[in-house]
Amino acid sequence: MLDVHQFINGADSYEADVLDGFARAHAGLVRWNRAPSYVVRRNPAPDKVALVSGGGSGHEPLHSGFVGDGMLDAAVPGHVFTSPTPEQVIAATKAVAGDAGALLVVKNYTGDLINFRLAAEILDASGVRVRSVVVDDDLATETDGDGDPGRRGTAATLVVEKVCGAAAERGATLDEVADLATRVVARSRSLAVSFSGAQLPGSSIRSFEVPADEVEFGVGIHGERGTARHPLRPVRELVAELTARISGALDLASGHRVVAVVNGLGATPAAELYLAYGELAGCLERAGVRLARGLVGTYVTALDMRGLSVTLTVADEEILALWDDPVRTAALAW
Amino acid sequence: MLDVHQFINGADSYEADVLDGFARAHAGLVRWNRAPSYVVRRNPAPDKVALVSGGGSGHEPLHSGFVGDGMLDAAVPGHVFTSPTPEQVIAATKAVAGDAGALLVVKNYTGDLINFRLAAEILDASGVRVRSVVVDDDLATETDGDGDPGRRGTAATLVVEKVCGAAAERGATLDEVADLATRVVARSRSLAVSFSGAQLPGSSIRSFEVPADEVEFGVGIHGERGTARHPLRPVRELVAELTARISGALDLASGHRVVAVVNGLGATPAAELYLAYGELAGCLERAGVRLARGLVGTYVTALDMRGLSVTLTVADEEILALWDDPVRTAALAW
Amino acid sequence: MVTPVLTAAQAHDWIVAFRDVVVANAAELSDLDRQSGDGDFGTNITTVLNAVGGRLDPGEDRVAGHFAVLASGFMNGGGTSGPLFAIWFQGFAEACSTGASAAQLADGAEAGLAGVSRLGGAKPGDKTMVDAMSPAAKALRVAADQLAVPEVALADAAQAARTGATVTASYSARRGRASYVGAAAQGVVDPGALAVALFFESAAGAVR
Amino acid sequence: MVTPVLTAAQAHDWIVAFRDVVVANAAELSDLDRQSGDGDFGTNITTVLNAVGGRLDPGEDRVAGHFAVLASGFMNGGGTSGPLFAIWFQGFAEACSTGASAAQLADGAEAGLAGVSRLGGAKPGDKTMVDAMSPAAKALRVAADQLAVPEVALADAAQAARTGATVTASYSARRGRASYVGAAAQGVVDPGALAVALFFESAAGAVR
Ligand SMILES: Nc1ncnc2c1ncn2[C@@H]1O[C@H](COP(=O)(O)OP(=O)(O)O)[C@@H](O)[C@H]1O
Ligand SMILES: Nc1ncnc2c1ncn2[C@@H]1O[C@H](COP(=O)(O)OP(=O)(O)O)[C@@H](O)[C@H]1O
Ligand SMILES: [Mg+2]
Ligand SMILES: [Mg+2]
Ligand SMILES: [Mg+2]
Ligand SMILES: [Mg+2]
Repeated sequence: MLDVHQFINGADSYEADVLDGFARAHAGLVRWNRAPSYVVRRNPAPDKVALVSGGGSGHEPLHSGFVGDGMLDAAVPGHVFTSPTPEQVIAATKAVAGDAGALLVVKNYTGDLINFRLAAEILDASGVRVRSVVVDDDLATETDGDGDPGRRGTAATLVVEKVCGAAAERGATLDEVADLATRVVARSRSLAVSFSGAQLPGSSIRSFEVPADEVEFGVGIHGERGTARHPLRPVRELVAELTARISGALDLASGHRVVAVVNGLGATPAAELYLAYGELAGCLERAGVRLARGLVGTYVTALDMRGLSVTLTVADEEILALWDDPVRTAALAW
Repeated sequence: MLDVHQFINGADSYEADVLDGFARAHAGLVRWNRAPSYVVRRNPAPDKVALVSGGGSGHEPLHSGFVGDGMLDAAVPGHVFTSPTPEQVIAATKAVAGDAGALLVVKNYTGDLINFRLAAEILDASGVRVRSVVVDDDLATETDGDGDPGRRGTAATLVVEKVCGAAAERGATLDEVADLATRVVARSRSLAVSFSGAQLPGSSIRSFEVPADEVEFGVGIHGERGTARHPLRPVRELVAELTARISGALDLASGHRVVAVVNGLGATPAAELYLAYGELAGCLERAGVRLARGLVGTYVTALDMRGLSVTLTVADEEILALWDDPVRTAALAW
Repeated sequence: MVTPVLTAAQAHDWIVAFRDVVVANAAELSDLDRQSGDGDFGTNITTVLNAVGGRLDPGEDRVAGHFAVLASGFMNGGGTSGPLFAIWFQGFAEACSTGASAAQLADGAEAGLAGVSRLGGAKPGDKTMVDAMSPAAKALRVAADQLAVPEVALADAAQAARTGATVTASYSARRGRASYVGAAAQGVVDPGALAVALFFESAAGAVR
Repeated sequence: MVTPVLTAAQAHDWIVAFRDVVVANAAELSDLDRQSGDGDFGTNITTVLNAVGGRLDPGEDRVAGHFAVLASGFMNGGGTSGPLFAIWFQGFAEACSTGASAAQLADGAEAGLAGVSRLGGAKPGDKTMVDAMSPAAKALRVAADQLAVPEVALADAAQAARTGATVTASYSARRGRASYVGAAAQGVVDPGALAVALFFESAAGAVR
């Protein structure tokens, strides 16, 4: 008997079923290679630096939704919340990388680090020029400890992929794109809150539940619990706290310009994201920070978590110009 | 004490808070008039037929998210699930309609019919040329009865607005656009299923709950219950049933071409929508129906319902060409 | 013989009493709407009546003036019930003058009902506000024909409206959104009809 | 004196027994991961071992061959545990030959542990698989130095791994995703460490 409220055929075929539908829906933009599994843009751009990213599934539209003109050349989806294998990363990268080489955009998670590192070593040994950048924007897991895993990689990945995708499209070299990525990472911080955990495909258990008068603070994108549980407050106060903490971490000051992303974690209605964005805009305005560009939507998710994240990137002319460059992908287009 | 898991400040300011955030996020595209409340495109196009739509809030991104080049000129949001007033419709239409007149796109709900009709009468009397089209695609409420309210207007609204927006942009006359709208409506049918009802802003009650081993069949976009409750099945079978019923209603036959929309009702992850789209594509393929264009995403919602709808429109050359025309709005861009 | 009439001051108090009873019953009205529709009726009507309450002028010396405020308030209410109640109260505003006799109230109720029927298309038995408006109009007409004073005419109307509203529970809806949920609305009183009953019942304290 | 060695057939049965006990405990392994991570460990490792089970060749006459199949299976497992187990079993594959003496098993466990540490960066006490791998490697070395037969050496390793895994419950995690949930993972055994214990325990039936 089926007893899980999900539109799926079953856990076993889940990732393949999703990718099959995705590839059919965007046949003009992408091509899905079934085994090893990866998604590449339909119109290859072999002369520029290739951008390759990936990670566990369950974060849709990240990363496959960002494959296309002006952003990623290939996305490598693992199983849900599970890093893809070196074999997948290698095959995807070889499919898109030309002489200009490839940048691997990796979110800071042990599994992703390990699998992408193994892939990079093998690619390198087989003559494909690769550099890797590790995105680590999530303030919730920032610690002082030395050997600690550090900040997780979350929604800033989208900013890195958009900006670096544009730079690659403009003809930047691998080192230039990699350095730019490093710069965007260094200037980006995120923080997320949620009213619920995530429910894996086919599972009737949610990773955690939150009482109706509380909110989980500092959650990640794998259904992990947050770092604290706070009393529920109006979104005005909630966003003010998120903004204050991110601003502090970025040393934001009056006159700075930022790119802001208010991102839904999977089951949050767009209306509430816009509402939160309005509050964020107010907070920044009061602090004299210029909200140069804003993006609101459901982009970097944790299956069906009813939460949201706020990401700020301190911008400069170059980053803003690259942000504005045309992009044509399934999830982002302008 | 706050005890509702929503990112809001409270029910009273909800609609205004959402629209404020929306207008800030898309300041380059739209302008929000606070009172009477309506959204218009930033760059007016006074020479063409104006497209105006509206209805209760809670269906975001519909309609405000479709204001922009190639789609709507104005959107008129009422309170949640509540038709806007004639005053709002009149003010919005006057703000965008020039000599070419305006088409009012109305979803088939008693409140919308009444308020838009009153507005149309007054606009007409004050010299603004208007025609109205009523979208009624939802098969779930189809009956034989004569005085019955008939099929509700749901996700086909998006198809009507896209296609007619393109026609208006190309310079079609008011009568041409209105006739086209009527034609698209006649060729479009939808059906929706859900795992949950909707929760109004600030309310801790959900309009209905569904046991974990069942699915609500034939739901609308106001949190209403469906027409039946079915045992939960794999999405393959669920989509097959939706497709069969819609195909029957449209007399779909081998060789026909369709535009398909798989639409989330507010809290359904994109991955599951793609998965459903893959199944839909398979069903149509087996029936020899050509899936000429597909759209997958969360476009016409019922707050945070975890459901989805399938819409099919029987297409011809003209409809496909207009569908492909450029569009630049908050929620749809290509 | 002087026809006894409802005064502007009484109409004012009546409308205020109506507002108060609706505010007190807002949750129940929404709950009924949740079972048969989308759950916003209590909020919709409360918002309108609170705004109307703030705009009623105690110095207004015409019954028609008070009803006009009510009508324009509902016209800005949106939803299904907003414009329908607006048209209905517009009927009263046009039928009444400085005061309102039972005959004028009957005229108003009939004109309002005609407007609601034309605009909304519902017939008695469709499980809408019409199911309370229609018997109330008839009761007012009978009372007016018997030369009843407004107080008595309105009491008769209240009784008729209440019965009409109560009976809606036994209808399965065909009109409006309740029709979409079909059997689920069975046994549920239509909130619009209930509001009509509350309106006439509110006269009892104010009009004597 | 002939050094007693583990045969290829025994290694085959050991790996099959490992697969079976993991499959039987998949739900618990996922549940532990749900409390300290993302809840997929049971699925991840089961998928790999089921695939490995299908690819093991009963005719394979080298212990090293069986371990190589295990390693390459895990390399295609993804996640954090996939490549780490792959590197670990690769250590065994390289240290063993046609057979495997206790010394070869100790060599493999040490080389594997070194690879896991280099690639994953975890130290003992970080609440990872390392907390079971490290004491198991030590126990194998001690046993090998005492010229123990594989059966005994593996029993010692199983005991050491089990203790190491059990103790992880008392650690708050610093490495891996468990570190993100901090105190919430307190009291929860690390599933990766538990899998290492199950691996050595599976030898008991197969190696004698
Ligand atoms: N066609 C109609 N004619 C008359 N009254 C109607 C009609 N449809 C609905 N109603 C009334 O409107 C009430 C619901 O109003 P409201 O909740 O404000 O509207 P909505 O259905 O737009 O949310 C119902 O209780 C019913 O009395
Ligand atoms: N840095 C690390 N070094 C060694 N083992 C680790 C490390 N991080 C995590 N692990 C192990 O991996 C296990 C989780 O594996 P798995 O669930 O497959 O990975 P993921 O965390 O990617 O979902 C943990 O139980 C732990 O034993
Ligand atoms: Mg995982
Ligand atoms: Mg409503
Ligand atoms: Mg209602
Ligand atoms: Mg895991």
